[in-house]
Amino acid sequence: MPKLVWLIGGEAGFGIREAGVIFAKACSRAGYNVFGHVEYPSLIRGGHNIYQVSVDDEVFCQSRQINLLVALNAETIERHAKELTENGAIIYDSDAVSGASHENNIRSYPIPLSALAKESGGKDIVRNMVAIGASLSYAGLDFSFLEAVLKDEFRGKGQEIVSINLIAARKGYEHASDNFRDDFKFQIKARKMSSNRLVLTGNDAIGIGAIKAGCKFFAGYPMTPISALIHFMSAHAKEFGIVFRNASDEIEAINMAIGASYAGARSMTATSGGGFSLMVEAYGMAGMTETPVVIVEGTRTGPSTGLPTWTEQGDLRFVLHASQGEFPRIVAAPGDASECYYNTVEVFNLSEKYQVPAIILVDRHLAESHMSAEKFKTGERIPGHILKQEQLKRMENYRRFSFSETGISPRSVPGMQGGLFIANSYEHDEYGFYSEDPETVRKMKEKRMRKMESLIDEIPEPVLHGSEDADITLVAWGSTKLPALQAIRMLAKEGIKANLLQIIYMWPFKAERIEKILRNARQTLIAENNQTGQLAGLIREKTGIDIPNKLLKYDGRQFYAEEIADKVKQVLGER
Amino acid sequence: MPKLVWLIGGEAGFGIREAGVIFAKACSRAGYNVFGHVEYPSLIRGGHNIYQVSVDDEVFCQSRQINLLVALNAETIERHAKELTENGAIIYDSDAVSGASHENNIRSYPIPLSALAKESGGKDIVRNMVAIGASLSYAGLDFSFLEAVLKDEFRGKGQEIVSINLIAARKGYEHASDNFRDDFKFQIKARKMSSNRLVLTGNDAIGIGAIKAGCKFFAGYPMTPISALIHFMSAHAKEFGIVFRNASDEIEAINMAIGASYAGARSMTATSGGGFSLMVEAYGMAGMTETPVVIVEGTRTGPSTGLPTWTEQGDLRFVLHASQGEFPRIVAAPGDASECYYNTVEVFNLSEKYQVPAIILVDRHLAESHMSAEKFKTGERIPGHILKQEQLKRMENYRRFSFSETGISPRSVPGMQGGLFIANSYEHDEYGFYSEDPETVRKMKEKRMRKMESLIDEIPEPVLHGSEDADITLVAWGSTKLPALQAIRMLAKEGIKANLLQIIYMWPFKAERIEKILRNARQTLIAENNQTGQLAGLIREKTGIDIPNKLLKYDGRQFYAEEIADKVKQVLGER
Amino acid sequence: MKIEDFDLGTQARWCPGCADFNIWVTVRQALIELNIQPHELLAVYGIGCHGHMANMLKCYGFESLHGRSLPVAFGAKLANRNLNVIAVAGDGDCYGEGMSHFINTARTNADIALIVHNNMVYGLTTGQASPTSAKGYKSKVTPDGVFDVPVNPIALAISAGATFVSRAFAGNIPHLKQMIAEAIKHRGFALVDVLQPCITYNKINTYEFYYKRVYRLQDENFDTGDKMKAMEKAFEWGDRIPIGIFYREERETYEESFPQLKEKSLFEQGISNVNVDRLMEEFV
Amino acid sequence: MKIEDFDLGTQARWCPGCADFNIWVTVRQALIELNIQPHELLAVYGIGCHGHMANMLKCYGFESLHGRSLPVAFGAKLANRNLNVIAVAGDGDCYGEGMSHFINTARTNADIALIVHNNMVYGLTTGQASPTSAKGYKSKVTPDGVFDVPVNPIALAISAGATFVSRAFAGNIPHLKQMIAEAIKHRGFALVDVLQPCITYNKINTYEFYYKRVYRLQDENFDTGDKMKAMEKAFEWGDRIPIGIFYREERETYEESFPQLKEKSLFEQGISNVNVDRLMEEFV
Ligand SMILES: Cc1ncc(C[n+]2csc(CCOP(=O)(O)OP(=O)(O)O)c2C)c(N)n1
Ligand SMILES: Cc1ncc(C[n+]2csc(CCOP(=O)(O)OP(=O)(O)O)c2C)c(N)n1
Ligand code: SF4
Ligand code: SF4
Ligand SMILES: [Mg+2]
Ligand SMILES: [Mg+2]
Repeated sequence: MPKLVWLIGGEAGFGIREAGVIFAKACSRAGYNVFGHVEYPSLIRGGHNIYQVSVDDEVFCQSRQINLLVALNAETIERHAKELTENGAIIYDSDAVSGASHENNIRSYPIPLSALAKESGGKDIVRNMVAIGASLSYAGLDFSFLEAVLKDEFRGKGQEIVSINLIAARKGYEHASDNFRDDFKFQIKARKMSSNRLVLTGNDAIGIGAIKAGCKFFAGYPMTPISALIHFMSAHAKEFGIVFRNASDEIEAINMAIGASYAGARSMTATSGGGFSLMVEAYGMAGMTETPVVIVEGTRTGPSTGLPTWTEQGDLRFVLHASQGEFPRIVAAPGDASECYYNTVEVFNLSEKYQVPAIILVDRHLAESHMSAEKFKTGERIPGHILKQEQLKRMENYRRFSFSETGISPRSVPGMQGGLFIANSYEHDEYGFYSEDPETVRKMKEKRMRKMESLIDEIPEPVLHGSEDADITLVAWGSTKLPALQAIRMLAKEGIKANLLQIIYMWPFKAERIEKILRNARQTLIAENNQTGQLAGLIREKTGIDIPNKLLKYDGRQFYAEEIADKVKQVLGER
Repeated sequence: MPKLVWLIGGEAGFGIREAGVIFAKACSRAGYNVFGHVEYPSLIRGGHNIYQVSVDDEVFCQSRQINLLVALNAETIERHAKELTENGAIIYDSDAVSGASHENNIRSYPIPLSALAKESGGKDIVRNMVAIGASLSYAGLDFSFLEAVLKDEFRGKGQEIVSINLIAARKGYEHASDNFRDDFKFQIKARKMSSNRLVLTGNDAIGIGAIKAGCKFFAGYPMTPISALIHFMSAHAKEFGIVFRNASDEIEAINMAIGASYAGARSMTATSGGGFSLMVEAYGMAGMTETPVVIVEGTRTGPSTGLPTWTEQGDLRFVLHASQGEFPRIVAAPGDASECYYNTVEVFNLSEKYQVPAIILVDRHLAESHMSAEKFKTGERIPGHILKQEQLKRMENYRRFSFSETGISPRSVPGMQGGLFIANSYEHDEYGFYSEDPETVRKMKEKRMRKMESLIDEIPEPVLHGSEDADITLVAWGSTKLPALQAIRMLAKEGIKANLLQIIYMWPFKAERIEKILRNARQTLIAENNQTGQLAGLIREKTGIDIPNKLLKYDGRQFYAEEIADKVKQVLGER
Repeated sequence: MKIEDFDLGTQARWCPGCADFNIWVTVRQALIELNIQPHELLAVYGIGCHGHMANMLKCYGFESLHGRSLPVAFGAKLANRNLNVIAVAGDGDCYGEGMSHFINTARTNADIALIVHNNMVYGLTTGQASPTSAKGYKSKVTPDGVFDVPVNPIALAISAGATFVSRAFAGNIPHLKQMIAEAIKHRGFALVDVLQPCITYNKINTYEFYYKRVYRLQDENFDTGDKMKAMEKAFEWGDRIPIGIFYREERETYEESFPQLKEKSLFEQGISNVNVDRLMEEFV
Repeated sequence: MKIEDFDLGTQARWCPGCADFNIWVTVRQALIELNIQPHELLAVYGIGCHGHMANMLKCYGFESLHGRSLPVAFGAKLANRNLNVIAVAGDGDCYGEGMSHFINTARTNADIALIVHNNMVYGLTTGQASPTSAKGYKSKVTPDGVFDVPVNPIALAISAGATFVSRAFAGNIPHLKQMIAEAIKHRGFALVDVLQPCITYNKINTYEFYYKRVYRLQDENFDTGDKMKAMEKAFEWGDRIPIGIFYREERETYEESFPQLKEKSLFEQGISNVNVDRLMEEFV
């Protein structure tokens, strides 16, 4: 279990998430890794919201148990007191909650959050800041970490807001320092600060990656869990010379992105499975017209509207096969915030180079959880793949869809002299003219598909995390990587050697390397956050290997590391 | 090669298809099996159209060579004379075409089609009837067969039209009988007529099946290759108490069908891949709300708009995995007109019984080719699966989505007393109320998926055509069944024993039986009309078996039997 | 019938003070006035805050997809023309995602009452600008304000051929009730565009905003049969905002156009023994 | 520039005598008049007979999807605001499948000229009724005639906020040319709804039908700045059918609203070296 696991709970509208992120950042600045996990229902006010922060030297995922519970209402205690470890503590608003139970050596720290909030001159909502202040004190960290974060967070909202929040936090901090300070057993100490650490979500990292990759056009339609990405792009559009369009629907969004890309701007859209359903037809058009476009698909619990604010990995097969007919495509499923950044840059480059649509598949757990990451290496030069006017001038009889060896044909864009062509959703010849001649049809299909051959060499190999020598090889993708990594560390402590085969690129699929790793593994276990084992099916289809041990979870929640570790032990015991 | 292969060609607008169907029916009435194959471009007038009829005791598909070519213009001769066998003949319009070449002992029969058409008092278009008349005479069949067909075909259009067409056909017949009659070497003789034979397309058979199955609501949006099905349903709606709606788009079509089904009418829609792309979101809603609905997906050459009037089997994986999340569904891909009828009835029943969306996947070759079929056995009683008001009254505390053992929960429809519920695209509890409780979520997902367990037992086993004892087992689906069957007969003549594993139900997938057949096969070859071997992939995913010999064709055309037979010989030779 | 007969007794999922509560109350009042029983009513919802009503209003409910309440309702109405069918939608839902259905269902004159919770914002996805947000409206997706002119649902409905076109304000419950009741009674497609303050996200179109501006067309002796007058009023939006019936016309409903529905609804037609032998004759 | 400069020299794919030929000829005439070069023009097509023009008109062409010409054109215009962008659509394409884009793109006032080949029928799929087919129109999908009232593109475009709304008749080439040229010149969203006889399938709305009925609004000294007058004319359809400009207004275009497009088009902005280090600071 991490050094400290903190959880704040209350009604929607209480500023739970905001508080959680600030607490996480303060701990990060104190030299720790953090994982911030949010749970909220699909309504705007009144439902029960929580935010959990796990703090440790290394931490990858949410925790099953907590040490420090912050209850802004009584419901939080009812629901979460049972998750407290021995010697855990409850901070509760003594103005709002009558008292907390004391089983299992649970300490309770009543703090007049409402009164202190009022004293700070803020609205009732700044209770959350008082609570963070108190939390930091119990955690044993200096107030300066929090102060710095608060200044940065609220700077944009003006001096008054900054100071109200600071006062509130300080009041909480001081109240806590004055009461029961040394009673709390899970104090952490600040460590040498690394200035190289970020705390961010998958959405955030994709947004930064997209901007870095030269995304110039973004059209989207709000949908959990990628609304935050949409907001991020919108907020930064002007600054980075991007056109952001809040489309009328997803069909408009993707068709606009394809139009913009065709005309020469790197383009992107983002949606969840329901919105992607509406993009399916245009996705195929991008494939047929060889127009690059990047689509972020953030999955939530399906099918259909499902559970908008909960997680699942149920759309893998869907995005792999969406749209009629066959065309080359890229599907990448990063597993943490860093990968979200680097894969986004990579996928933008590949999509443009190979002139294929590309999907970045993330799940709501990855899209919306905050996690620590090394600062990204952002120095990379982004290569452009569109013909220059001079190059085009030197070409005679330009054929946009020439039957090139690699399948990649040099690409002009509208406005260029000598580069006229038809981007045609009908099957076509090298110029883009409609053609139903069987030879042309076959050759054009082969030309397009040929791109997959060099593409598969260019994408990175799947990663084997941990030592080659392991008793068991876990297989996971997307955010399941996170509890799997945590589980490996847990198991190591018990002397069980496990490693993890993480698959990011789903299409094209690096079957050879994956087959080799799996065939060499002493034992295998695949964990997926879905009901049918979609990656397991894909692996069997591509390699023939049937992974007999499947751990599937599909109740809207990502695995706890313990669940994976327990299953490993069970599998190894069975051997 | 079949006893007689006849081909008529000319411009779009010349009545090529009409002529072909009539010729096919006349031959059918003369006691033969027929296969009618149409080729036409995606434009309304002026493009080159052909219709080919193969006639034999048994015939399953189009033929590579022809014996009797009817040329309504010179282009037809240019393009198709080379397909004539030795001693083949060309009937051409001596008023329109200057002459035909005489290589390879090809006979040419100039007939003044235009003049005879004019003499019959019809417009220029009745040239096609003159040509059929002449063809029938050369084929050695009595005029009475044609006369009967013409009377039936044109009855609806009034006596005058009937008689003009009859006169035209007779003039052609007589002119031919008076000239070169005995010169033609491929005469067939009328045989004992069976009154039990139909000549129809996959579209036609699905339409009849749907009406038989009690389809009461149909909403569609025109799209090749299922427009003819839409027209069929529209034409017969009033007569059978069906509401047909020409929707504004495919999204409207499927959502209306789901609404109608929810309210108690068996409902259906039909589209091609591009339109299905737009239906994907609602498809998932049907899964989530457990609303039966039948969707016909007629594939054409993809991706995207592709080749609207050409064939392909490129959408198998797409329909299997369409829509976000996981839910039970049925996907059936019939292989000939009879199967189109029986599978449609079956799928309607299963969809209603199991309360799942169902797809009938056909390709353009099956949807639009005419073929012989035994008259359908239409006596079956269609069972209803909706609760009766009396039953509902006896139920206490009715829960529409009760966690039943089979996963099937008794279903009420709006208007019934005591049956209130929410059909909810959000995840829900047994009453349909939104629920994000992890236990409820898990149980509801399991309940829905549980239906697949009984469903897989209820669907028919995959068919092994031909003898168990074979040198090679072919695997095929959809209309590829047809050339595969023909190839088996060809091979048999050369002493090669081949049989055919035809897979109709793709979801659920009868993996056990398929695995058994394939493991027992001495050699296997899979033939698919697509670029990536989608069924081969599915088989590997579900059984682990990799079929090494794949014959793939993806130029918009279905296989010729010879192509499959040749590949078989190559594979067996390689052994 | 009393108002509780339509209450599922579940916990509300709206922000306290949200005008969606008013609509919920009012719909029930109208149903009672019309003497409709819960099982005789089908309400089809889109996805959005408005759709939360599905868990609260006792009747046959269909919580469909974002933007798709109308075609689902339309299909259901055709299957069982005896049902009272209402569609409950949001502005993003109906005038954005579902715009095409809005126009194309209006054209059919299917007998459906459409109630749009028009709060000029995407409520459930936390306050983005919607198609009815005013030009200049700032939100997370329009940091520099909306550039487009807003959708004008009244003008579009009239242009599309709707036979009952009305607007109400969720702050005026008696009038809202009247509009909803009239819309349900109306034979054909009936729109009630409800000005619905979203107290959490829309700081412009508040109760206050409307209290100051709305006036009732009926108070001005307005002729609801004059399309051009209706159009003029449709474009009135400023210091004065008209509510009431803009336009009303009698026309055959879509369902009535089908001879095959004269006797029995589709649901009532037998399926066990359809005879298709005649059909096969076409293919001999 | 001559008319052949815009001719790809391919074989036409339309029925001989189809009014699509007239539109094709006229578009080229208008381009010459406006002195636009082939490479400066992007034409985005829907799927239908109208879309066959893609293979014939020499310029950058995008044959998109059924119903989707507008959003593709809109995206392209935003990426490169220096391009002349036209969208060529069909009535099924634009007023059925693409209805939502029609309304929602009009609202933005993006600088796109939309030319709709309105033949009141689905040509390419062999003659089914379309959203503009008259009530009662019989076709394979409407054996008892269309039940819906037809879409009124002019009224909808005005209601949606289009800044240039016109109708032309493919049988009057000089007038059609004028409308197309004006629409392309217009700064903002411009509709030319072209009455286009489909000689193969539509036996009602023929050349004859229109020759007898159309008259030019300009001949009546019509005020194109009066929205309500425009609406009145929009509903005139019978013995007299108006063609010409119904409504015109000047408004900032969508592209002009973006400060980030003032200097350079998106296409011209560099991508090789975007500095995102500042962005990372938000996440410390
Ligand atoms: C296809 C699809 N796109 C997006 C969403 C996400 N979504 C849910 S509600 C909503 C907007 C709701 O706005 P509105 O319709 O105005 O309803 P309100 O919440 O304001 O009542 C959106 C975009 C979705 N559920 N489905
Ligand atoms: C999503 C989708 N649905 C249906 C079709 C089939 N389709 C092609 S053209 C067409 C109708 C064309 O009518 P219209 O837009 O009026 O154009 P016209 O042929 O009359 O010029 C249809 C339904 C398609 N290509 N894509
Ligand atoms: S967000 Fe707005 S519309 Fe939604 S419940 Fe809250 S106040 Fe009502
Ligand atoms: S079908 Fe009609 S619209 Fe299409 S090309 Fe022929 S005449 Fe023109
Ligand atoms: Mg809203
Ligand atoms: Mg048309």
